[in-house]
Amino acid sequence: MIRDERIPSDELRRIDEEIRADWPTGADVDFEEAIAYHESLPDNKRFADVLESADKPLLQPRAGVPRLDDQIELLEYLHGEGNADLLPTTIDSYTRDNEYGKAQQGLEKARETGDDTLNGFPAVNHGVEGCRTLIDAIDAPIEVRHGTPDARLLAAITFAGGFQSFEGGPISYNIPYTKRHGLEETIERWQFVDRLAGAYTERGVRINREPFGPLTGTLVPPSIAIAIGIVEGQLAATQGVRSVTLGYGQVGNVVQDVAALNALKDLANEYLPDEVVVTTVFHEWMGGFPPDEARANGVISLGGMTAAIAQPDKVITKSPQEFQGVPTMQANAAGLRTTRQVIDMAIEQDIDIDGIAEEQDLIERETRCLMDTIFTHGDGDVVQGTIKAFDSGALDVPFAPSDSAKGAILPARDDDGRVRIFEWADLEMDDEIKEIHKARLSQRANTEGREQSFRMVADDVDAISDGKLIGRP
Amino acid sequence: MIRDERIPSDELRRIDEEIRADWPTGADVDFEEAIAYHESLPDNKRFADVLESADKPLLQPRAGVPRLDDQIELLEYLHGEGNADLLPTTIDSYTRDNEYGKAQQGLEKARETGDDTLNGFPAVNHGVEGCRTLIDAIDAPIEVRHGTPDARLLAAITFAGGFQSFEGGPISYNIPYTKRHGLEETIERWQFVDRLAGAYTERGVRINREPFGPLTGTLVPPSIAIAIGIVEGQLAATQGVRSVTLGYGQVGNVVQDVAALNALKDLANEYLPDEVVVTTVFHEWMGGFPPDEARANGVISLGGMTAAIAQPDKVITKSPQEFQGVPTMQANAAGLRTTRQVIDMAIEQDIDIDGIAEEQDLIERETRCLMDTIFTHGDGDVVQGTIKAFDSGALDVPFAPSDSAKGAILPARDDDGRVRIFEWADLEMDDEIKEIHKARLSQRANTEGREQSFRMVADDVDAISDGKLIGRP
Amino acid sequence: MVPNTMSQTVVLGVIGSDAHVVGITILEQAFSAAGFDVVNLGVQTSQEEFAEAAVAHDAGAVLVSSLYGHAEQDCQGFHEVLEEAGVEAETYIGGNLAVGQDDWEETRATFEALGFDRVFDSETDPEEAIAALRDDLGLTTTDTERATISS
Amino acid sequence: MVPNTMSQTVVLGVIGSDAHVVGITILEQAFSAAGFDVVNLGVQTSQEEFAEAAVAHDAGAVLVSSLYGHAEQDCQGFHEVLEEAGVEAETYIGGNLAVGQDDWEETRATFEALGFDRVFDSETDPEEAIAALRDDLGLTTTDTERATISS
Ligand code: B12
Ligand code: B12
Repeated sequence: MIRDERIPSDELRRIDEEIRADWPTGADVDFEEAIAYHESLPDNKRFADVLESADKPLLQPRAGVPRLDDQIELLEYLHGEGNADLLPTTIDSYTRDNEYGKAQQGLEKARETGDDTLNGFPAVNHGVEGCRTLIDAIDAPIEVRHGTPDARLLAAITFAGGFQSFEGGPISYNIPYTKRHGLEETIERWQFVDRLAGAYTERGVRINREPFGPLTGTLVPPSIAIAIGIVEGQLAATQGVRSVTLGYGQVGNVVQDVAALNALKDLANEYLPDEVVVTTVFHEWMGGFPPDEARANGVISLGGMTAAIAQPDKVITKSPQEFQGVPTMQANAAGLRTTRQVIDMAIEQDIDIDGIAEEQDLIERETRCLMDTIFTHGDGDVVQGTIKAFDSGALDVPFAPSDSAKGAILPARDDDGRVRIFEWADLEMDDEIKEIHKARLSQRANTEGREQSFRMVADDVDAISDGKLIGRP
Repeated sequence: MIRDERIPSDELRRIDEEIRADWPTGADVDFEEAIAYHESLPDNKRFADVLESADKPLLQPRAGVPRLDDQIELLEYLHGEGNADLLPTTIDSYTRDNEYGKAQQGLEKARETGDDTLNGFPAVNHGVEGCRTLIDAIDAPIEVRHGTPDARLLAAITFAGGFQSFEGGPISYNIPYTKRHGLEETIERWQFVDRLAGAYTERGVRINREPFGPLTGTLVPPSIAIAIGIVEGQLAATQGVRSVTLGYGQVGNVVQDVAALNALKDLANEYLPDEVVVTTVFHEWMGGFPPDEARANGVISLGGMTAAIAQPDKVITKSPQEFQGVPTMQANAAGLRTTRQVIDMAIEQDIDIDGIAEEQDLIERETRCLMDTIFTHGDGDVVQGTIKAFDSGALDVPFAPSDSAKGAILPARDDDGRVRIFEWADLEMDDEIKEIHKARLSQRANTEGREQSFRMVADDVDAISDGKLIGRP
Repeated sequence: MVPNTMSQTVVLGVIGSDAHVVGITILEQAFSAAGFDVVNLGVQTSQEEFAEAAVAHDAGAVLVSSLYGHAEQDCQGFHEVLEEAGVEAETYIGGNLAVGQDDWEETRATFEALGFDRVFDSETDPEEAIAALRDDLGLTTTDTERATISS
Repeated sequence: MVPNTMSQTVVLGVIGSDAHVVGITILEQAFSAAGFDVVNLGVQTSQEEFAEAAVAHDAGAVLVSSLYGHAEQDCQGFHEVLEEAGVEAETYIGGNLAVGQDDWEETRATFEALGFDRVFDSETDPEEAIAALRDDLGLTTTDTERATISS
């Protein structure tokens, strides 16, 4: 039975050898040599240090194209013209499915035709060498971003390739990203990823790990995102990770977003062991965007405004072309600059909004309920607790496509635009808190003169892309 | 000696005849027939009614091109694609100088070449007919926006042409817009404009009048803008105007901007006679813009956010191409849609920022000092008071190009980005208030480890276009 | 429950390894509310699973969704698989069908060439697709409405 | 005060009926700080006023600013007026020189054809113009710096 326990060294080595055999480029990974490579990197490429020592929110876009030279050009552009502080390398979907053969085909087709036939950078196919060419070329820290349930080979290659930050986790890269992978399976696989990051950490190369906070990106109640982030932080800590960045996706209500980021920071520091340095990342609106760049710029700016008030350590920006498809590099850089302008204009202002403490308190109480139920379900073991709580529905994520989550709860906005839970299904929660949500939602239903129903949820899903926060009839 | 007194009817008629002789199109104005034309207009073209009955901020862009058909196309586009609620017609600079001959040349060149050789719509040259073609074509209320010290003929023609809103005033279209026109002269001329608006009002055609609140658009302390707005409102009321929209240009500090809009509304209602319906207009940042559309979108969005919180009756939007030159109609519409998205996402939220009441209180105290000094200078007459207060420097506007103002005061931002007065020159103000400004500014100087100087002012002038709010060294 | 006529059953799913579920959740609700019987296969559905479900439920239409940018690869040979299984249903595809900022007309042509009867972009309102399907299946509003009322 | 050498006096103003004053306020301060003697004519300055001031102050350079989009019309015949008055100063123009979103190279060519020695866009940092003027007048930094110190 899998538990929250550190993978022993010999087991680490065994799995490492095994997974590196999955694709030819795995053979090029040499841990000792990789440590030496990381040690040779200048300070400004050390992800954890740069992030942890920043005195205002650092900006990071999303970006990945199949070919190495294009990826270099893209990141140089985002660094130079977009003024990004931290850079990403987003991995393609075939690699996420461990379909390295298909990724290879796509990469070759991309090389032949010049077209982007993959939706990201196939790092496994590029191998250690390819990754290092990228790391060497770019004068800033770079994170691997993906969505891979089984990211073991990707981690082995990208860590050896010089990346010092790796997004994802066993829940956050399972529940929103895949249908059939069991939680037990993804937890086991991510224990390896974290253990490998821990092995580098032990040797002084602190690999930053970032659970994917926004989950399904669609009206996720803050406490659910925070609880899952904390669990993934705990799992990573057990395996020796010492730099953890917990994430949260904007819901669009400024008070709730600021409160959530505050709660995230406070609770993470409380729940995670002292030796872990916790930072936070705020994702600009992750749900459906307006099909209009001008209006999308408004959505992005509201994110920038929220970031200026809450001051997370990092902000992941969106581009005005989010609705349409993978953005041009110009649009991607534009999203960065719009965000930067708003943050820099607002961050020195003294903007103290009423009601943040109350909302934060509510979010913290909810999160504790969820953490308690995980603890209880697992008899003190967070791995078993997580598996069983998802299984019983005591822990759940709205719009989860995964068979591992019930996906039975339904969120809706209250009259002030804060995300509440409309259908609780089996989610574990104090009755008193449920009453608060209920009262808020019935206030909205009253305002609108209609019943609470799935129609309301659907309207809320579309609201921001339709130009409003709340999906009023 | 000119005073704040209503122009008698026969005098009104005399001036009217006189100024209408200035250019051939003046002959086509027939007051009775014009009243009938206005009465024939549908409700949704009645500017004052539409504005005063709105339940959330209405959006209005700036726009004017020389040719009539182009102007129609432009306004239709801004209405259709930009979703503007209210439309503008911005007048060209020659007309503002009463150089109708040069405007005619420009218009003819525009007609021949298709180029926009004028920076606006020469309404006098287009005449009553031309104006009505525009009014008939557009399915929304339209305001005349200009910057004309002597706007008498422009008013006579555009009122008869069906426009029901007219921007400007004797101070706000003098001090920021022209060097040599005396205040006594512009007040006398605007008394006619207001009196004409009053004559229409008496007949049931309420012409909305909108003093130009932003003045020089560059770090104008709120109390100065408010005091001048109130004075212009009083002058208009005396002449029979009953719908007044007082304006204020964003300074970029959210607390100060919200406080200023609140103060504007409260003080206007207090100072202006009860029979005047007062509405407010918020201008998105009127100073130098960033030379980058992406960053400009951030500036515009901060304006939208502020409007969502303060909820003025109207918002004048900027375009992302503000820095560059007169915007394309696409960019103009984009500015509208970005603003709309931010407002609509934020307006239903409960965003109550601390410190707004205190800042509002300060602004109100300052404004009262200025109103008192005007009153004292004029021995109770606001016209004489205004002329004399500007003359003595007791009333002043920063960066005023006009010989009628000393232009000797200098603003600078405090450590929180609020606009304070750094050089008071002869501006009338309670010592206690001056101390508050001084303390705030020396706090900033401390933070920056430098002396207060013109350098600081210059840095603040450039700050937003350089990407920040405060011009730190 | 009223017995399903073939023409009123719709098989819906997200193809390939795409996990974007929100769109089909909305579509499921909209088609059901419009009176269709919806079989929602969820995300990450293979070509074979679509074909099997269409056969098993005697579907009048197969609605394929794809958001993540690999639709073209994922749909290669899809219509051959359907044909082999004997599926004669209408086939629609919708969502975000190409990587990047592409030209829509080209995209539409690509998917029509792959055999889809109709191709929808991501601005499509569910009501449009419903109207189109009623048309293609020769249903009147009342046919489906009756189904709703009696089901 | 040190006597002005012709080359260090700069006449500055906004031409036509343009009232944008902020730019020249900044320029005045920057050129003064750099050691030039600045005669600021303010806004809405006519061609004749520029010429008179240039003569009166024996100016080394005439700096014309225009923001409001009528620069081309306002500068027609300007160099003829200067010539008639016997002004041989360097002439610069800067600001926002055309109506709308025009092509900068075209704009520059237009104003060079009108006789300006240098044309600056509105992104110009005052330091650039100062450096250019030092160059054109054959001044070293110390020339103007000395002036500052001794004036
Ligand atoms: C939310 C979201 C996510 C969530 C999804 C959670 C979940 N499991 O559902 C998360 C964060 C997990 C995610 C992940 C990814 N995403 Co995503 N995501 C989005 C986003 C922001 C909104 C999608 C959404 O839910 N919209 C709301 C619903 C209601 O609308 P909809 O999906 O468009 O569906 C409507 C219509 O399209 C239409 N429709 C859809 N299908 C069909 C079918 C038929 C037959 C018909 C008639 C109509 C129809 O009707 C629907 C209902 O109105 C979009 C961008 C956007 N649109 O704003 C990107 C977007 C779709 N994602 C994108 C990408 C690339 C990814 C990733 C590959 C990248 C990554 N960096 O991780 C992964 C893929 C993971 C995977 N295996 O699939 C790209 C796709 C690029 C492209 N096509 O060129 C987009 C466009 C973002 C972008 N600009 O880059 N994403
Ligand atoms: C503030 C402002 C105003 C204020 C001016 C107050 C005042 N009296 O100064 C007000 C609101 C009154 C105003 C009015 C108008 N304005 Co105005 N205004 C602006 C704005 C927003 C900022 C200008 C500014 O102060 N910038 C800050 C200073 C520091 O920068 P600067 O002026 O560019 O100067 C720097 C450089 O350009 C350069 N420079 C300037 N001149 C020179 C000369 C030389 C030789 C050199 C080397 C360098 C140089 O160095 C300067 C210092 O760094 C600009 C748009 C923008 N830039 O963001 C529009 C803008 C200049 N205005 C414009 C217009 C059209 C007008 C009006 C005609 C329109 C109206 N609707 O009322 C009127 C004209 C009134 C008149 N008679 O002149 C247009 C011009 C369009 C064009 N050229 O195609 C602009 C670009 C806005 C737009 N996009 O439409 N305006």
